[in-house]
Amino acid sequence: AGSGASGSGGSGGSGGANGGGGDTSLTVGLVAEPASLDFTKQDGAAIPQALLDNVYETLVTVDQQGDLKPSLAKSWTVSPDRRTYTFDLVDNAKFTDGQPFTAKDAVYSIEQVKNAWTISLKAAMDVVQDAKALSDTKLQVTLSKPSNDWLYRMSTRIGAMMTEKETANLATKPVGTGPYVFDQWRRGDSITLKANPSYWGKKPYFQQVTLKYFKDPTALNNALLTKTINVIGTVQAPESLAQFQGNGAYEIVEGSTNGEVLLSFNNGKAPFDNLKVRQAARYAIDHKALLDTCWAGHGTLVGSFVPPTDPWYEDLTGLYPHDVAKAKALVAETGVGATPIRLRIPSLPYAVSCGQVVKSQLEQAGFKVTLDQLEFPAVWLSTVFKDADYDMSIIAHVEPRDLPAVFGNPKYYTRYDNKQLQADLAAADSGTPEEQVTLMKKAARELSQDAAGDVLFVLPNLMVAEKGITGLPKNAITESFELAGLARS
Amino acid sequence: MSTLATQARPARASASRVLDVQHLDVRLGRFHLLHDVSFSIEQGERVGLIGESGSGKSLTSLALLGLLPDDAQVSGSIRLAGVDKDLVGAGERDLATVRGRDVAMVFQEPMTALNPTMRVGDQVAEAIRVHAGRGGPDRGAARARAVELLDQVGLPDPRDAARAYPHQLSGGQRQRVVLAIALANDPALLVCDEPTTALDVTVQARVLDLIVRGVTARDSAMLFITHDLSVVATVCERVLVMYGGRIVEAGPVREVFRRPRHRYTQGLLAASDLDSAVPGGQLPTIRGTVPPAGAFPDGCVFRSRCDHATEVCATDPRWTGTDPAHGFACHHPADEERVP
Amino acid sequence: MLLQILRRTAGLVVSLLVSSVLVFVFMALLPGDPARVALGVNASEASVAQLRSEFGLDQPLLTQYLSWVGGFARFDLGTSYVSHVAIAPQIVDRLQVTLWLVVCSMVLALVIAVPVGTLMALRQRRPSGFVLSAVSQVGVAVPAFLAGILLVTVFAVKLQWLPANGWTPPNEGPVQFVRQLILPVLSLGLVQAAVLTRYIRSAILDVQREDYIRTARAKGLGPMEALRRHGFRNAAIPVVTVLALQLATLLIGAVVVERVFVIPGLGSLLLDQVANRDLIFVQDIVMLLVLAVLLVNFVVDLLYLVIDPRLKVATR
Amino acid sequence: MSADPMPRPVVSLDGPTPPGLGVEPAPAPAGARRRPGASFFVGAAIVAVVALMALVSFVWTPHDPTLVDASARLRPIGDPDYVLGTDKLGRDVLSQVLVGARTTLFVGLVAVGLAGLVGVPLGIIAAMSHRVVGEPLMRGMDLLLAFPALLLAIMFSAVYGGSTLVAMVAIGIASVPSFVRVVRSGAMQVLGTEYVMAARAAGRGPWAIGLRHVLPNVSGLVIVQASVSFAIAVLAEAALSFLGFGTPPPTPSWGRMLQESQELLFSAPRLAIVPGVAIAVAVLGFNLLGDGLRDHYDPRLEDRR
Amino acid sequence: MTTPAIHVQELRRSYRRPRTSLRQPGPVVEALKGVSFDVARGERFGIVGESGCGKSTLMRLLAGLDQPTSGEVQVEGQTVSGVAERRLGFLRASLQLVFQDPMGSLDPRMRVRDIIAEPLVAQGLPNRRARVAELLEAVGLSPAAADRFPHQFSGGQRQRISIARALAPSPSILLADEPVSALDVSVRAQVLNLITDLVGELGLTLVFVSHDLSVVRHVCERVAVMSEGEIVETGPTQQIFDDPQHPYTKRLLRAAPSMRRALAGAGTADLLGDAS
Ligand SMILES: Nc1ncnc2c1ncn2[C@@H]1O[C@H](COP(=O)(O)OP(=O)(O)OP(=O)(O)O)[C@@H](O)[C@H]1O
Ligand SMILES: Nc1ncnc2c1ncn2[C@@H]1O[C@H](COP(=O)(O)OP(=O)(O)OP(=O)(O)O)[C@@H](O)[C@H]1O
Ligand SMILES: [Mg+2]
Ligand SMILES: [Mg+2]
Repeated sequence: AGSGASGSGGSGGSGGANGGGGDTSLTVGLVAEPASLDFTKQDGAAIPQALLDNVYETLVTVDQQGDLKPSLAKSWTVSPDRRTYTFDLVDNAKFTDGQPFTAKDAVYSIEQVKNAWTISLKAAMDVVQDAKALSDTKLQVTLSKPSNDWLYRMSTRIGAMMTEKETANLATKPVGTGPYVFDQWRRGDSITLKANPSYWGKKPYFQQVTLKYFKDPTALNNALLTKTINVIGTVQAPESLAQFQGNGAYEIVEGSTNGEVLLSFNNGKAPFDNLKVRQAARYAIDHKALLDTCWAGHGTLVGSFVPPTDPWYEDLTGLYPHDVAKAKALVAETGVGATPIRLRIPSLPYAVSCGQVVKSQLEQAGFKVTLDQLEFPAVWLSTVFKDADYDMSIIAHVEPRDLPAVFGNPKYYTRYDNKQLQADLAAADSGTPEEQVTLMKKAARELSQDAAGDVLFVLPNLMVAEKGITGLPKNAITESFELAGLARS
Repeated sequence: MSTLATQARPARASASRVLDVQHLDVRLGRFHLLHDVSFSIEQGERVGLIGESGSGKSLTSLALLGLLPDDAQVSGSIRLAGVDKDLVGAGERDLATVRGRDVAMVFQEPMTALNPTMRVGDQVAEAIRVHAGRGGPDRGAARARAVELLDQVGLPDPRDAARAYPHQLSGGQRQRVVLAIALANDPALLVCDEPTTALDVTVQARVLDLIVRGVTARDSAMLFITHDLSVVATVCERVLVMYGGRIVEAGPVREVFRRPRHRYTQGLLAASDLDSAVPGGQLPTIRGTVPPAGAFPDGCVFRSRCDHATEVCATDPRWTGTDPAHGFACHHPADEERVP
Repeated sequence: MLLQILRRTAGLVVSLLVSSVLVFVFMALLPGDPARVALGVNASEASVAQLRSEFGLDQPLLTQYLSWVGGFARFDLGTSYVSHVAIAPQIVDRLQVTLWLVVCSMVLALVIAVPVGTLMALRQRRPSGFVLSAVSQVGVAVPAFLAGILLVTVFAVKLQWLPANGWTPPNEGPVQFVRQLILPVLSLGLVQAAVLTRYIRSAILDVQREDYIRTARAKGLGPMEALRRHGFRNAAIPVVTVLALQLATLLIGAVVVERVFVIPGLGSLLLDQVANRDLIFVQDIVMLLVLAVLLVNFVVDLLYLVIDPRLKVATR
Repeated sequence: MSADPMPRPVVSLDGPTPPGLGVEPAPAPAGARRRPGASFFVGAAIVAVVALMALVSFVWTPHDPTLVDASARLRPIGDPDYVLGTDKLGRDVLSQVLVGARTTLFVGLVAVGLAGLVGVPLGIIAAMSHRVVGEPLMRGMDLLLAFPALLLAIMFSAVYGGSTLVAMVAIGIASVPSFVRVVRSGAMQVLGTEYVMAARAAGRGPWAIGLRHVLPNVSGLVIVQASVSFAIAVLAEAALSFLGFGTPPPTPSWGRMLQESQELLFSAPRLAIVPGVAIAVAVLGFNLLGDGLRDHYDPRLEDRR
Repeated sequence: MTTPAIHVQELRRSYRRPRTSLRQPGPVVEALKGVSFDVARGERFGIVGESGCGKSTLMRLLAGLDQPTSGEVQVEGQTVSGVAERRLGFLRASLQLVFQDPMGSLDPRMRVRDIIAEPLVAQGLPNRRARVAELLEAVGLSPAAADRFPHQFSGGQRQRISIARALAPSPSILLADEPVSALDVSVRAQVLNLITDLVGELGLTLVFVSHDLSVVRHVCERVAVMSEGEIVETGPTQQIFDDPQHPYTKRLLRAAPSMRRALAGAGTADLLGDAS
């Protein structure tokens, strides 16, 4: 699971009635524009943000509480050995090119992920041993081993249901079964979606939605202030919220995301292979002050690598309270203050801003820190992520439930190799949902205690909308920005 | 044009007086560059203005055309025949109608005096059309007249020459074009500021001849500026000698050059007369050099270089002579009998 | 004349070839494997290799170069590594946007700078000239993006007269197009005007010192008239050079203003593709920009032949 | 005579850059040497202040410019502890401005130094051996001129990573052609003079002529060009910082301060105004200095007797 | 007879102009079309001719500052033409130049001391300080002048500095290319006096170029008249002036305005020869 760009969009939950009059077109301002529309070949969070749940649908989806709920699958059953899933599909869904959606398409989609997709996320589908259509509406998937995670992943982009006929057009004209049809992409500017007139489910309120991209957070704010857009999908400059606060014309939505801003340590080599050094760093960080300065106090302090919306969330901020004295002692003890630590951050707003705070705080505890800003994505990905040529970095891990991906794999850039943790994670994945929660809690605590990294905070879901736009999801805990639920009152 | 209607000359001046300069003073910045310059020129008369570099000759000529820099402070009076306003203090528009029509100028540097991006014929025609007013010649007629003028100033193949750009002509040819422009409107006064200094002697001879013929044919007056005394002697009838922004001596060429009275004129003549010097021998000189603007002594401006200077020279020398056209300003004038 | 044109054309062709080599070699140095960037960090070696061969990245550099240049000559700019779509139409699209912006700003700059620069030269020693000169000096010192930010803050956000940003193609909404164009054109145009004003002023001052202007005045032309008939054409020579160079370099230079006003122009496209490490795309854009500069210079050279008769015969 | 009849601008312009011209021809009394005018003194004063700020910052700043202090965020101008207030990270703005002057000077010195070190010798060599070396060299410079500074800076940042040094090396390289042009045409003029002829007749070799006659006599042009290029470099750094290619944190830089102030434009406009004014004034200073020096050194204005 | 100071044999120099057409190569300008003459030691030799006739080109060739297309130049018996500049040390010690432009021939960024000492430095001669003082005195400038810059002097004074520099390495030959053309008459007289004095005192060979006939006549014993790259007439000065043979010489003499003739009533028409 690659770590994506800063904060993702919100996901539409239920609700949002077709009420009120007014304009039925909507423009949403977002930050990162996709480089392509084909998420089978192109990484990055921007493509599913625009297309998933809007153009493409999945069998199951995640609600605001983080629980799975039906989508193209009306219901499903799991065999006692937890390896066979049988899905009961809706019978009235149609692709926007007119063909009906059947279990065959689901089988095709699943097999495509295994065979044709090239992005790294496809690995989550490896566990599938076999998928077959029992009838047009019955799909059976057999896994090679039990995995709670697989079903959850089916709510992400790899679960997107596609049709074989349109495979060639993935990059230019995506076709799915969703409430919206892809209309046009003005590169460098916006993507326009139109309501799907023959949508099988509840018809969306907005007939046309334009996703407009702004590289510059200030421009994004200005666009809302001058009514060029109706909604700011992700506020990139939380300081600027002030201008919307206390203004009756705007509504601010503040919730949570699953983007953990991680101060990552290179656990694989000196000095961060030493627990004491890692602990020193954790004690040195004043999380409250950091959140206040670099993200204007918005966001959640968690103390572990679990966002508050996950079922196994626990507040672990007490494990490493801010304690400069302790940090200093540990620095002195380990002698780590003698050599400079390379804090190599990506050129992303939160990282740049937090990086300077972290540097300053670590230095107050006796660390020596050189701050390198690496161009994101290209340089940061190859230097830090691929080659692990770094001591510390800061990145938001925005994929849902990504603890196993980030700390369960010793080859990952965190280079964290903890056999016990790996075993716990495997057990959690194959156990019952209850076992999963227990074991994940254990893993998260173990991870935090071992100071494998320091979660600075969890990114808030910050949106600003014109007064009267309803249905904006409070939490952004999926890969998509679900538009169908939005309406104007 | 209407503002400057032709009028009878003031009664005192003779009917044929073309230019009358009275007490002309020019200051530029903190420098007082021309002092009380007075002279006049009659119709058909050719007057030379000589002096070393930096003595104020060009300033005088520019003043006559109202082309001094914007920030120059000018006082005194400059009157032109046929123009009822004093050129000193006249507005830019009034001056513009006078320039090129009543008084025209030939500049020193023929290389740069012409617009490099315009055909020379057009540049001559422009001079005609500027003053033609409404009923004047149309473009074609002006061009034809330009060719005629170019012919008059002795350009071979005037028709072709008119179509040439300045860079395609030689220095002498260019100077003839400049002359044609100056003569285009039969000006009452032609001012030539060192028109042949940049030319070879043989070319100079021809251009001088053309100038003299041009003004004679038009019965124009001419003010001819040069530092070459023999040229003045050849071209002019009367001469004004300038030094330190003042006219120090004036009179008919033969008289002044044969019997210079001012010590400056005397020195200038002696130094330039190589013919009478012993070959390879010592030449008479004026000691020192022309001081820069503002560094001339008061009293007699020449006293800092004059071998005859005494204490009395610290006072302004009186103008000796009947009128501004004839006389000198020197406390110790040269002996009248001495002939160089 | 013909010789001059031929000589310059040959020069242009050689310059283009040399710069294409430079651009290509430079791109080959870019760190970050384009295939890997396109596929994401965890992509398998196999899929990277597959993409590399799909785009011919495994060919020898010379082969890659030749096929690129060959394509460029036919205006076939290839297919993007990242988005898998043809590049040429995208560049044309963005170029149009930038051209609107740049050309309108330059026109605005000229409309302001010619009279103001001339006035500054004519009033050089008067208070009005001094004030204009000071204003233009300050204008030159203000970064264009700062001007843009200030304009947005005042006219869009505070006064709400004009949209803060965005771009609508002229055929899709002419009114909106104009409204959105005003502020970016102002911020680019005003700064350019300040720059140009100073060039024009000094060109006019230079020309005014020339003897032929004095000759013209001695003919009886007023100062403005003399300048109009004799000065402008000669002053145009240095000014046209600057203008052309500005025009060409603004194609990329406008990127800061594009950023402020969220305009999908060529500069922004370049930045995006650099970020994407879409090598072939970047290469094409850079080459196109270089082509633009060289072409503009070429045209200016030809223009000189028209403006300045001295150059028709190469005497010196 | 110069073989280059084409007037070319002295600077290559990327977007908003200061003009390379600005001659203020005042009438000079012949013989008197021109004294520098007001623009020289104002420009020199501004530049001196910037230099002074940079120097002072080495020994003293009111606070550590990179020290983050959550308890002192967004203090207003005139705060008793923080004269120019603090930014959102609680860093002292005045200290950053002082240290930022260092960056500004560094930026200019690198760009101008590089352009000058490469451009001046090349220009002189191109003039001295103008058939063999000069012509090809000048064609090469024309070609380099086709790569606008901003483009080069972006490309360089992509290859070598975004840093002040890299960006300024790019700006410096992009400024080389202007130096070469200016120096070459100046050197051609010098080489055509009779004093060079006299030096040759005196027995001076080409090296001595290049060093003793050409170099000193083009130095005026070089200084003028340098101050103009300096201004260009400062503006370029600001533009690059705005685009995210400029000076990376935590090094204080006016360009980056301006860029970081964006999101607070409404609540704390001072954070944009302070570095904005600093940049504009510094650029103004270098431009004025350049103009003043140009007046002083303009060969057309020098001593016409 | 001893070897002449300067021996010039069939000297040619042509310049190629850039081509203006595709078909023909650029035109060739023949600045010198086969010039031959000798200058005896101690002689004062004048060259007159109009602008562009090749006078300066000839001077440059004599001084070894340019290479002839063909022909030979010998100075004091040694060949100068075709010899690389760095092997002309002997020439630099024996032959020096004075130029026309009193400002342009002095490096504005050098002090007078360094200007005058330049040939000494270049040729590695000792006692520079003393020599500079000596030279300044010889050309009538105060010793204080050494520390000043050229722009602080008047035209005539600058020409004196120029002469001092030329005399620094004690040359036996002085080439003067229009040394007084840019000066006022009064100053011209001063400089001419200085040159004739110095040439006489030091026994120099003088080659003096001018377009001004009266100056050449005053200074030189023998004169060559040049026209369009050729010497059309040579002879003792007095003879040439009194009895010119070549039509060009006649025309030249007639065209020069003269005070004496003018005062005798000659007008501009009298300046023109039959030719025009
Ligand atoms: N614009 C000006 N500002 C100040 N002083 C000036 C200006 N123009 C000329 N002068 C000074 O006025 C004096 C007279 O100058 P002018 O040009 O009239 O001399 P001139 O007699 O024509 O000399 P030349 O023979 O060199 O042409 C000189 O000392 C000159 O320096
Ligand atoms: N470097 C050169 N390239 C081309 N042509 C040249 C060059 N130098 C001289 N000429 C030409 O050679 C001819 C003679 O030039 P030269 O300078 O010797 O004349 P001059 O007699 O000294 O003239 P002046 O009196 O104007 O100094 C002229 O036609 C000139 O244009
Ligand atoms: Mg004069
Ligand atoms: Mg000559």
